[in-house]
Formats: sequence, C-alpha cells, structure tokens
Amino acid sequence: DGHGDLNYVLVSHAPDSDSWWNTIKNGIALAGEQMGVEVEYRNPPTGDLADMARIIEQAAASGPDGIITTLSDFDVLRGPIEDAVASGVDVIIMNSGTPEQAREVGALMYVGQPEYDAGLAAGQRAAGDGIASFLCVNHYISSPSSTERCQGFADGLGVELGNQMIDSGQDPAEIKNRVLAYLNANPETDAILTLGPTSADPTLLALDENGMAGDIYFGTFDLGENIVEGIKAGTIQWGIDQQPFLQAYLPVVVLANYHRYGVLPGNNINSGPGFVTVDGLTLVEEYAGEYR
Amino acid sequence: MNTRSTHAPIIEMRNIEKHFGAVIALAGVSLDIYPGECHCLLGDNGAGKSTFIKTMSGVHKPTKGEIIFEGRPMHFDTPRQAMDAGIATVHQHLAMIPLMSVSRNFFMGNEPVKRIAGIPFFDRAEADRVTMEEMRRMGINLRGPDQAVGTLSGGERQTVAICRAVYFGAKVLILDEPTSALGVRQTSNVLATIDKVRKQDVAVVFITHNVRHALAVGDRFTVLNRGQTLGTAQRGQITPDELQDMMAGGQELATLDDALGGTV
Amino acid sequence: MNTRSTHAPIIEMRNIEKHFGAVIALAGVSLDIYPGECHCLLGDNGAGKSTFIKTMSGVHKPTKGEIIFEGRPMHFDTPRQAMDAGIATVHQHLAMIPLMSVSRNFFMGNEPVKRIAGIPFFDRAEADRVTMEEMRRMGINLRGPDQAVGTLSGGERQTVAICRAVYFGAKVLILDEPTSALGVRQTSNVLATIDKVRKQDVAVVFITHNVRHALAVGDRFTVLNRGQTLGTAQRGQITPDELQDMMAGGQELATLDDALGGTV
Amino acid sequence: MSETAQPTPATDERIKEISGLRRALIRPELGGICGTVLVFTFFLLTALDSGMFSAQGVLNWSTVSAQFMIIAVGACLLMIAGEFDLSVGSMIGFAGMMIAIFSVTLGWPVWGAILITFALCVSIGALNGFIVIRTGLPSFIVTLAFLFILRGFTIYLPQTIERKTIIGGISEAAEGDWLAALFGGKILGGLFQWLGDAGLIAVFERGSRAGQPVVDGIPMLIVWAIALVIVGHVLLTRTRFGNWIFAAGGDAEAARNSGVPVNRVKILMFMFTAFCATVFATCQVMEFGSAGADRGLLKEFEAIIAVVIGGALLTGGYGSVIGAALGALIFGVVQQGLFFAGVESSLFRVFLGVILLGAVILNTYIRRMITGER
Amino acid sequence: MSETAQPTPATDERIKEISGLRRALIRPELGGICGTVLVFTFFLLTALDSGMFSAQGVLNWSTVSAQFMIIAVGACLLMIAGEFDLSVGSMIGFAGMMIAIFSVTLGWPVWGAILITFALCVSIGALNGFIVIRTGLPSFIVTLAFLFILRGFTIYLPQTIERKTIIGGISEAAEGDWLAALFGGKILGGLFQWLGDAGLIAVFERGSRAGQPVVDGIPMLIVWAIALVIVGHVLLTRTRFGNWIFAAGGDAEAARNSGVPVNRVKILMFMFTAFCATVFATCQVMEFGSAGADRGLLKEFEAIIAVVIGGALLTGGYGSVIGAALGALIFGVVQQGLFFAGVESSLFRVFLGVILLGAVILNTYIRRMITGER
Ligand SMILES: Nc1ncnc2c1ncn2[C@@H]1O[C@H](COP(=O)(O)OP(=O)(O)OP(=O)(O)O)[C@@H](O)[C@H]1O
Ligand SMILES: Nc1ncnc2c1ncn2[C@@H]1O[C@H](COP(=O)(O)OP(=O)(O)OP(=O)(O)O)[C@@H](O)[C@H]1O
Ligand SMILES: [Mg+2]
Ligand SMILES: [Mg+2]
Repeated sequence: DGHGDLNYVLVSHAPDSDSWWNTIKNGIALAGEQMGVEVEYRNPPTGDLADMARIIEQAAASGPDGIITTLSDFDVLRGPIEDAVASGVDVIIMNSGTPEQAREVGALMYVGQPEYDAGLAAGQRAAGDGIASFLCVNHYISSPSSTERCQGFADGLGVELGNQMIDSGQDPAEIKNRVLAYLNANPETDAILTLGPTSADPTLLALDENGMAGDIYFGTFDLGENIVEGIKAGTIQWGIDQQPFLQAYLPVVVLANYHRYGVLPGNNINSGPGFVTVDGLTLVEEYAGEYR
Repeated sequence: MNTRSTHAPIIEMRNIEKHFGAVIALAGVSLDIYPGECHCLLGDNGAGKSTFIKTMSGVHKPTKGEIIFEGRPMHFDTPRQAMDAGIATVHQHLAMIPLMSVSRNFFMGNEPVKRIAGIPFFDRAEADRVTMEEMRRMGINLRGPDQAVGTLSGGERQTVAICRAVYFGAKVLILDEPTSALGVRQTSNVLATIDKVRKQDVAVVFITHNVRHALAVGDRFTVLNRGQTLGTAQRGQITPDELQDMMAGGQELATLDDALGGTV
Repeated sequence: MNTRSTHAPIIEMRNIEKHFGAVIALAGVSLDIYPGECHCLLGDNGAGKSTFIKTMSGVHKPTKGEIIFEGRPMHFDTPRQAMDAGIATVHQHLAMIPLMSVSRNFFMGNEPVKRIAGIPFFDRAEADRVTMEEMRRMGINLRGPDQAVGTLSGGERQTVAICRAVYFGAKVLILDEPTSALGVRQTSNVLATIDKVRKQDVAVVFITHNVRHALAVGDRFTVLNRGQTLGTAQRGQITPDELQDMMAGGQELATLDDALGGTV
Repeated sequence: MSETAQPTPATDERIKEISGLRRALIRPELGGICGTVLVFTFFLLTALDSGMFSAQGVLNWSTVSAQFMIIAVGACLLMIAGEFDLSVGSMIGFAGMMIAIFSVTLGWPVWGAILITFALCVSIGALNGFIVIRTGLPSFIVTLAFLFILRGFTIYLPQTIERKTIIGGISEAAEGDWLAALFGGKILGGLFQWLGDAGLIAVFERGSRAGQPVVDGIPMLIVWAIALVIVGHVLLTRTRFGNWIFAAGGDAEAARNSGVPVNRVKILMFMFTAFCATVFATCQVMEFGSAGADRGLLKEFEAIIAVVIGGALLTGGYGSVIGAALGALIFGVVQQGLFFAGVESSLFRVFLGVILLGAVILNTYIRRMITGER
Repeated sequence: MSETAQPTPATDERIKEISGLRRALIRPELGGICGTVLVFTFFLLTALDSGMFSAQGVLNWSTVSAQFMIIAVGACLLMIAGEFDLSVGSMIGFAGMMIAIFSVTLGWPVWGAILITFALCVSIGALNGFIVIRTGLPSFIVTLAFLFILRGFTIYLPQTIERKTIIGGISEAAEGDWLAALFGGKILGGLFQWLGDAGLIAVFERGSRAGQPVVDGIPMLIVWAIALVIVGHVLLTRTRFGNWIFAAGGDAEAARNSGVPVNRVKILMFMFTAFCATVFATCQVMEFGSAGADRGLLKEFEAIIAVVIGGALLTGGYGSVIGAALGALIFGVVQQGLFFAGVESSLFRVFLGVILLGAVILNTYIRRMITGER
C-alpha cells in the first residue's frame, strides 16, 4: 500500500488530544513525502503507557521496515521494543528516554532531548539570572517526563521542589485561576516554569490579569503561537525548544537512507534543548505550532 | 338516570382494532357512550379493556376503526388532544408522580397560566387554591398544597387522581380499575363520586373486576373478551350472576366447596 | 373445616408494634393462626395489614412484641429464615422478576442444588421439571420453563407466585391482596387454590378488601384499624354487613343514591 | 343523594407533628446551602490571610465557579427531566473547535461562526435526545457514544484541515465583533476603576498595569452564569414548562398519560444542555483566544457532580437549579481554596471525592425527610 | 370439592407463533455473536495481508481483548446484579501502584505485596458496596467519588514517597517469585518452540532471540481472562448464587422478599469487580515491571462498553458473561484492527462510538423479542 517501498510507524505515548504532537505528525508527513516513504502515526488514545506497549507489538506484527518510538517508560516499553528489534524491525528512539536506554533496547539511535537535563539546564540558567524560588505549572502530572522537567529545574536552582509544582489540570480557566491563586498565596515567587502551550497560554493570561506580566521571570518548555508572542512581548524570558520537528523528521530520513543506502550517523542526535529568546524569532513565529 | 333516547352519544367507537406487533389486543370493538351515563367496561384479565380506553384517551392510536366524538370523527394523536376535547382519564397505573407536590400533580399537563410580559408563567397561587379546595370537597384535608404525593396513602392518591379528572374532565371521565387497591371506605367514596359526577351529565366509563361495584353505579355494561365485545346490557336487563358469567369470558368458573357458596 | 380446639396455633403474634421513624404503623396487634384455617386479615388502606404480615414473614423486625412459631419464640432476621421455618408469602407487590424465566423465578431464593465436587450447582433440570409440573397442576400451560415472566399476563404471574408459595410453604401461606388485579375467572381460581391448600392443613393468611372474597373462603376474620386490631370473628358469627362496617374502620360509609342500594 | 363521606381527620394520631421550622428547611437546596456555609466557614478560618477573600481572590474562585455553573444549569434541568448527558465535555471541545475552524480557518466573521456553532451543537443535542427517545436506550449509553464521537471529530477535523490540534488567533479575528463581546468581554469596568481610585479595592503596585485596580470588571462568563441560573430557576419553578420537566423525570409514562409532551420536553432539555456547553466553549474560546482538542475533558462529570451536590436526584424528577448553582460554587471554592490554603494539589481529587460523598449522603437524608420515603 | 378450573388454552389465537429457530436464536449473547462475526469478516476482507492474522498479530489483539475481558467479567456480573462501578480504572492504577510501593519502596517480597494489594483492593470494593447498600445512593455517584479518591491517592502517594509518578524495578524484584509468575509469565512455551522449529509459525530472524518463535507462549493475562470468563459464566448460569445475581439486579425488593440475600450478593459483586481490576493491574505490573499513576484511565468505560455491547442491560437483571467476553473481543479486535487497517488513529473514537450505538440498538431489538416488552 501507499506510494513508498518503505513503511515506518511512529508510536508516541501522548493522548490523542495533546497538541504538541501535532508538530510531530507534520514532521513525519513532510519527511515521508520528501523521502518517498510511508509513515504512520500511532498513539494510545488515553495516553496509557500499557496500551502503548500493545501498539508497539501491533506495529511490529504488521511488519514495517522501521519503528520510531518514544521511550517514556523504560520498564514498560523495553519488552515490546526488544521483540520488534528481534523480529527484524529497525527501531529509533525519539523524544523521551535516554541514549543509554536506547542502546540497551537495541535501537539504532536516539533523537531527542533528555528531559531532566533540559530542566537542569533551564534551572541553571535561571539561577544565573538570580532566581531563588519558582512555580512549576504541571498540566500533565501523571506523566513522568513532566515531573522530571520540574525536578531538573529545581535541582538546577538548587532548591527543594516540594509544593512549588502544582497539578494544574488541563482546563485553561482552571490553569489560569490556579496560577493566580498560587501567586496570590505566594506573592514572593520569583519565577514561573510552564511545560508547554497547554499550561503556558493560560499562564500568560493570568500574568496579564494580575499585572505581573513582564515583572516575573517566566520560562517555558516547547513552543506555540502564544508563547512566541510572549517571548516577543518580553513576558516570557525564554522557551526551551526541543525541536519536535527534528525528532520526527530526522528518524524518518535516517531510516530511509539506512534502508536504501546503508548509511547511518555514528552518534545520537540531541534535538534540544535550544533556548529560544527574543532574538531571531521570525521563522519560529511563522511556523510555531506547525513545524516548531 | 339517562337513557339512550334522551341524548346523542358523546363518543362512538366504531370497530376499533389495535395490534401490538404480533399481539392483537383489540379485534374490532364498537361502543357508544352517552352523557350522564356510567358505562361499565368489564372482562377478563387481558381482555383489552385498558387498551380500549387508551385508544379513547389518545394514548394509543387505533390500528383500524373510527372514533366519533360529539358527532365528528376524531383522531387523537396525543393524550393532550383528548384532554382538550374533554376526555379525562384515570389510568390503571396511577398517573401521579410521587416526588411532586399535590398541586403540581393536580395540574400536571393542564397548568393554569398567568401571562407576565407575554411569558406564560405557571400560576401557582391559583393552582394551590384550586387544589386545596377540590381536595377538601372530596373530604381530604391536605397538610398543604406542597405536600409530596409520595406521602399520601394509596386511597388518597387515587382520590387526587379522580378529583383531578373530574375537575378537568368536563364531558367524559374514564376510570380504569380505580377501586382495585382501595379499602371499603375509600371504595365507597369513589363510587359516590362517580355517582355525583354522572348526575352532572358527565359520561363515565368505569372499568372494574368487581360485579358489585359495577352493579352499584353502572347504567350499562359492556363485556370484552379476548379483544372482542360480548355485547352491551342495560341495567335491570341482566342479573348479577349472568353478568358474572359474562365477565369470566363465558367460561366455567372454578367452584368452591359447597359450604362456601357456589360463586364468588 | 378446623376449629380452634383441634390444634395448637402454629403462629402466635403477641402485641406486635412496628414504628417507621415518626410513623407508628402497628400499635400492638395480637393474633393466633391455626393450621388448616384460612384467616382473613381485613382493614382500611394503611391499616397496617401489609406491615403486619411482613413482620410475620421476616421482612420487617417488629419494634416490640413476640412471635411464637410452633410454640417457640422466633426472631426472623431475614425472609429466608421465615421461609426455611415454613412461612411462604405472596407479597402485595408481586415478588416476581419480569426478565427472569419462570423456573428461575419459581425457585428464586430456594434453588434446588446438585453438588458436583462439593460445589453447589443449581439443578436446572430439576427446577424446570418441577416448575412445568406445578404450573400444569394449576391449569397454566407454559410455552417452556425458560419463558420470561414478563411475557405472562397479570393473572398468570399471580398464579406463579401463589404456586411457588404453595410448593415451598409447607406450613403457613400468606397472601397479600392476591386478587386485587384479577379478573373474575382468575379470582375464582385463586380462591379455589386457597381452599385446596387449606384442606392440606396449611394455615392461610389472606388479605383482601373484598368482603365477598373473604366470606367465600375465610374461617376467621381479623380486622385491623389504624395499627390496632378491632377483634377477630369466627365464620358464621358475623354477617357480611357487620364485617363490611368493621372493615371500613367503624366509620360510616358514603351512601349512594337509594336506587343503587345502600352499601357496596 | 347524600354528600360525600365525612372528611378524613385532619391530623393522624399515628404521625408525630413536624415543626414549622423544620418544614421550612426541608427543600432540595438545603444540602447545598449547608455545604456552602460549611465550605466558606472552613476557608475563612484556614485561608483568610492567603488572599482568597481579597477582591482578586474572590474574582478568582467566582470565575471557576461560574464555569461550573454554566454547565451545571443545563445538566441540572436535564437530570430533573430524567436523563443525563455524558457528552458535555466533548461538546465543549467540539464547539470551541468549530468556532475556531469557522472563524480562523474559513475566515468567516466571528458572529457567524458563533451562530452556526450554536446551531450545530444544539442540533447534536437534539439528535442525542432523539436517539434516546426513539430507541428507549438509557441516556448513559447514547451520550457515552457521543462522548467518543464528538471527541474524535474534535481531534480529527483540525488535524486534517489545519494540521494542528490547537487553533489560535481567534482573539484577533474577534476584535470588534459585536457577538464575541457578549462572551469574552468584561462589564462594569468603570465601577471598578472608581472603586480602585477610591481605594476601596487594591490597585496593582508593580508591573505593566500599576495603578489599575486589581479587578477591572466582571467577566461575561460570570454574567452568563448568573443569567443562566436565573433563567433556569424561573423556568423550572415558575412556568408550566418547569412542571413538565419535573413530570417527565418523575415518571415519563404517567406524565405522558396526563398530556405532558414528554418527548418534546426531554429533547428540549438535551438541546438546552448542549446550548450551555456551547456557551461555556464560546466564553472559553473568546477569553483564551484559542481552541484545543483537549478542552472540556471530564467536564461532564464535574457538571453531574455539581448538580448532585446541589441536591438533585440522579434518577430524575427532583432537584433545583439554585442547588446546582450552589453545588458549582462549592466545587469551585473548594478547588481554588485548596490552592490558596496550600494543600498538596494532587490531593484535590481525594477531597473532591470525599465532598461528593458527604454531600449526597446529606442530601439523601434531607430528601427522605421531605418525601417520607424510606 | 372440584378440581381447579379447566386448563387455560395452550395457545392463544391472538398471538402469532414464534418459529423454533428464531426462539433458539434469541439469547442475550446473540448481539455479541453477530457483532463478532461481522467484525472478523470485515477485517478478514480489509486487513488480511497486514499481519493482523499472523501468529504475532493474533497474539496482539488477543492480549488486548483479554485485558478488556478481565475487567468486563467483573463489570458484567456487577451490572447484572444491578449496580455499576466507575472506579475500576482508578482501582487499576491504585492496585498497580500499591504493588510497586510495597515491593520496591518498602522492599517486601513480591508475593506479599500482591497478596496485601488484593486484600486492600477487595476491601475497597466491599466498602463501595457497603456504602451503596447502606445509603441507598446510586452506585454511579458512590463509585464516581471513589474514581477521584483512588486516582488522587495513586498520584499523591508515589509523588510523596518516591517523588515520581512511575515506580519501576518491579521485574527485578519479582525475579523467581512464585506468585508473580502466576500473573506475569507465559505458558505452553514448549509447544510454541516446537511450532517454530517445525516452521508452523515465524521465528525471529536476528538479534538476541534469533531462531526463537515470534510467539513464545500464551501470556498469563490470556489464561486469566479465559479462567475468569469460565468461572463467571458457570457462576452466573449454573449455580444458585448466579440466580441470586439475576434476582438482585432484576428487582432487589422482590428478591429480598423471596429470601435472596441481596445485600450480600451486591457487596460480593463489588468485591469481585475489584478483584478483577486487581488481577488486571497485577498482570500489567508483572508484565511491564513498573506502575504508573495514569494506568487504567477510562478503563471503567471500556469495561462498561464491552459489557453493554455483549448484551447486558445497564439497569441490571439481564446479561451474559459470554456476551461480555465477546464484547471485549469485538472491542479489542476493532481497536487493534483499525491500526492494522491503517485508519487515521484520531478517528478511532468515532468508530468506537458508532459501534457502541449500533451494538446496543441491535441488542435492544433482540431483548424486546425475548421479553415481549415494548
Ligand atoms: N403496549 C403493548 N404492546 C403489546 N401488547 C400489549 C400492549 N399493551 C397491552 N398489550 C396486550 O394486549 C392485551 C390486552 O391488554 P390490556 O391491558 O388492554 O388488558 P386489560 O383488559 O386491561 O386487562 P387487566 O384487567 O388485567 O387490566 C394483553 O394481552 C396485553 O398483553
Ligand atoms: N417502610 C415504611 N416506612 C414508613 N412507613 C411505612 C412503611 N411501610 C408502611 N408504612 C406506613 O405504615 C402504614 C401501614 O401501611 P401498610 O402498607 O401496612 O397498610 P395496608 O394495611 O397494607 O394498606 P393497603 O390496604 O393500602 O395495602 C401506612 O401509613 C404506611 O404509610
Ligand atoms: Mg387493564
Ligand atoms: Mg397492603
């Protein structure tokens, strides 16, 4: 089926309403088109990692040439990935997990941004800017990688995470008002860290409303239209861009070239963390939410 | 008491048939009902009595047959239309809602309306007043019009239902086994009410399994059997025993020990 | 017919009281029931008849008072215990489950058991056989034992319930208004069954609002009024009119137009 | 002919008298009132100095409560009419996405997008109701199916059309739109500015808005919530249609036999629920300027919880809009209050569950007093 | 005395005869059977060459279906007993987390952790049931409260104890544990090895497991599913307790009056549902070696959907375990099959909703034929 001689499947761990993964879908679509291969996107509808394991097994059973998958829980996904590798499918790990884990399960390579390290880097940067306390708005508390980001940031600052991470839920009004409530109750907070557009957009509005916009130190993971606006307006100091586009695009290109010509990069690829600041925003602005 | 000759019938049911899927509940029943008479509808369980009066009150649409109301053919699509035409019904399974107050139940589907700025508001003061008054006339003193129907006894509920039907049912009042769960005193109240209503020139259709209740108030008696009518008899033209036999569908009754008397 | 002197009572109810929160449903009722008699329990709506027999059958625990069964004080905690002791009850609101088959309903709570490897399996073959047989004996031909009760007519369901009670109720059979919704023929069947059961030396407690049904099969008549007993009368010691008056709680009845006969 | 029998005795010696006060107290919303008093007392004692009761704090939990109220009113009337709707949350996501697609992707004027979305969503509500009525299936199942179907489309459509699952840029499109202002603006800005100037409410001390009052108006969201509560309450208690709602939920068959157009009532209530969900979605889209495929997740439960805390009966026929509004208020205050009080936020769910249980048990007790039911 | 009345006529001229075949066909699981045939036909036609029916593919959808079956059996019996449980999903998350905390954090032997978790979860099930029975509240509300409470603890506990929301390392702890093998292992490994050697099923081509068959045994998950379905089916149809389950759900009051210990039946069914959820969680934890706070999300709906597709009545008193198992099979096959068939994954929910609706409408039609109900 399809127009290509090569079939790949990308399996993510995200529930299917998660907007960040959209860039991934666009990335594989573009790569598939450019390379002339077929790439399918699969994810567990509710974000249940155990379901994701089944999807990897399923993908392996359907006999593709390669699988690109996240490694958001090493314990859960290791078995299915190893089986896939053993049955002759080439695997590339993207987005979550670590290079070591990728090697352990027998994947060709790892493309992504180690979450804890990214958080740590951000924390160290913030510490350099004189920050001593922060609020981490976690809109996806049950996912380990989001907790790792907050933890890394706290460690980067050299403070205890404790109550500074809030479970904000995913409803924008609730996020906004929870941020407001927290800042109201803890007015001495120096900085805010959000974990993506879902929490960053309402937080921007919250800061607008309580007048702290531009006054409080604000960093975020991942980009989106409003985040880019915020960076431009100076409300947001930086956005950590892990460049999802690359995480999707590169594995496809790598796999296709590997299968066609037997060439393979000698190393893992860190797609992030890249700090996006007010400098050089034009392209970012144009493609935010689509390719950025 | 009225006789056939003094009035034209208020409802003529002509050859009514009603099928429910594979079940033929009514296989062509005809009946005339006159104002001011109490027409008893008798018959075995499953004979089709409830089904028949439901076609009359707009709950079911007859599969075949004609309903002629006050001389004009009528097609009731909903119970409302029948009600608006003047046919009030107390169904076998009480049409009362336990969690609602007496006055809300009393006016359910027929709420008095007070227009304020063109919006039809429910006139609760009026509803409460009428309810209290009508219930008092029936000999029931409510704690208040907002008492929930669920707190009334079975007999009291039955009375509310009849009272409501009488209040709205200007022309025809249909009662489907209203006395089956009632005590002697409550039954006698209901029968007295039927008697009173009939005197106001209302046509009453009264379904019962009790020959004595039927004979106490009935002017005419129609017996249904397996979806067909066994005919209509005038009061005085039929003895209780004959009626009893007909109600049993013409089949022989189980007889009890002689010491206990032959029939029930 | 049995008289008091020939047997000891099978159940003695002594000063039974039952309160539901603020409601005093029974205010001290005493009653003896003898094997082989049909004891009619009469009374107004809300007099407490159903509540009384429910204390007898283990559904309610009496607030005060004693139940002496076969000479020994008894405390029924659940309907099961009463059933196991030999008290079978057909409740006013039918104890049948429409979606279940006749034979499952028949044996509900009393399933015949066949042990295979110590596990008590439901012996369906046996259940089906008994059901078909017992129903046939009552004059009802089922399509099959797995026919759903919901497809039976009201009269048929009533018969299943009685049949079940008779089958299990070795010693005492309690019937709470079994005839209220039944047609003449079905009623006469039920009364004949009561008669037959009584002859097998079973004690029958029969609740009804119909004087004629009571007089047709009753040996003794106890009238309840507002949670208290107005006394027990022997068959032959009381006229139908006296009984009727007592059933109405001693209060005057509504009288109908003279032409219709004074009482109901 | 004699008159009917002598009146039955006015009092029954077998029933103890219920005191007047107690009788005045037993109403469906009593549980909600008690709960509200309890919750406010609790937070006044524990979180008074956390800013929860400053102008800003009040606005904060009011907004969250108002959100719950909007969907609770719809869910309440529907529940009283004997049905419920699990597709509310998906409907919120769907409605927001439709507005975004019509206004941003297709470039329609925002008022047009809003109107067509309302029409579409209310029709889906009607379809829900129609299926429930025609098939006689429990609404749980039918609306569960729509929960999945609508959410599926909410993800699929923008993904296919725009290649995103969040569509932004609605704020810009809505600039100056007359209908958008009805959902996204604020009112009484002048009043609050005056209050701030007069020193009656705090003003910002730092940041871009220094000098402005901390609360600069009442968001339209709150106005909608109050309006819907009033309309719902009046509809339910003061109109004949309200009586029909009770009747349809209390016993559909009995109501039908009494001439109440039960099917129409139920379908209209499904439509009203969809309407409320769409109001919610429109306010959200207008305030946040974007629509996302994950909006409204679990909102159906939150609506049902608010309604049930407010004293309505899950099985229909009993309840009150005021009660549901109080339920929403309790819900909102507890949720935000826990943040103000600094409670570990992942425990919020535990509290929610406990409050839900406590509230329904209280309500059951009250209802039993009213109906004498056992 | 004469005998009772003459027998009523055996046939009623007013009812048309129902043919024998038709009568043999009308049983609760008929809808499920039709659905299964339909679904397999569909995928055999559209996805035959996609690997869906290779050994590996079959194992894949069997495993997913088995998962659904395990919780569907519990949900089915509970639903037939007239209640349902929305806390199943949270219970799965909670049970897994408890096993992880006991075995990894506290360092208990895994068998001890599993046993104590079973005891704990079954007790919570009993508590659910106890509250429902004692307060007379609808189980929807009570178990909704527990949905939140259990999920709250599942997030809060590891967060507080371990500062993570996923606890791993259970595989290592479970190495050689006798009880863990009952949940996490595979059986019939020898058979499959032989099949592989004989060339009847594919073998791995490379890597560490080259030469081994792609399917190296039947996972215990499937064994558990089959065992539970058999036990549930026998319990329901062949024992007196099964009759009580039907009776309790059909009409609790009537059943109680007939001597059925309704409260005990219902509480036991709540416990059984919790048991099934814990089996699910234990298998999952043992297979994957970690427990996460988001495990089991929405599983309560999936269980209910499988049961309803399988022909049970949401209001209780009617249904079949075989039907529920077929419902789970349909659900699993469709879910995985859509992947095999390459359907856009965001449309999965739309399909799910449509299938749910179609299945219940079919079932309703069948049930009406059985009961003659209108
Ligand atoms: N909605 C329906 N669908 C199918 N069959 C029906 C329906 N309503 C009634 N029937 C059947 O039609 C027949 C007549 O029923 P109906 O209720 O009219 O009897 P009835 O004379 O009122 O009996 P009873 O004295 O027991 O109240 C019965 O066989 C019944 O099962
Ligand atoms: N579970 C209960 N809780 C509270 N009150 C009850 C309960 N059961 C019955 N009652 C009240 O007790 C009184 C007696 O009721 P009961 O059902 O025993 O009357 P009955 O004699 O059987 O009447 P009927 O002839 O109408 O069947 C009534 O006032 C009734 O409302
Ligand atoms: Mg009838
Ligand atoms: Mg009674």
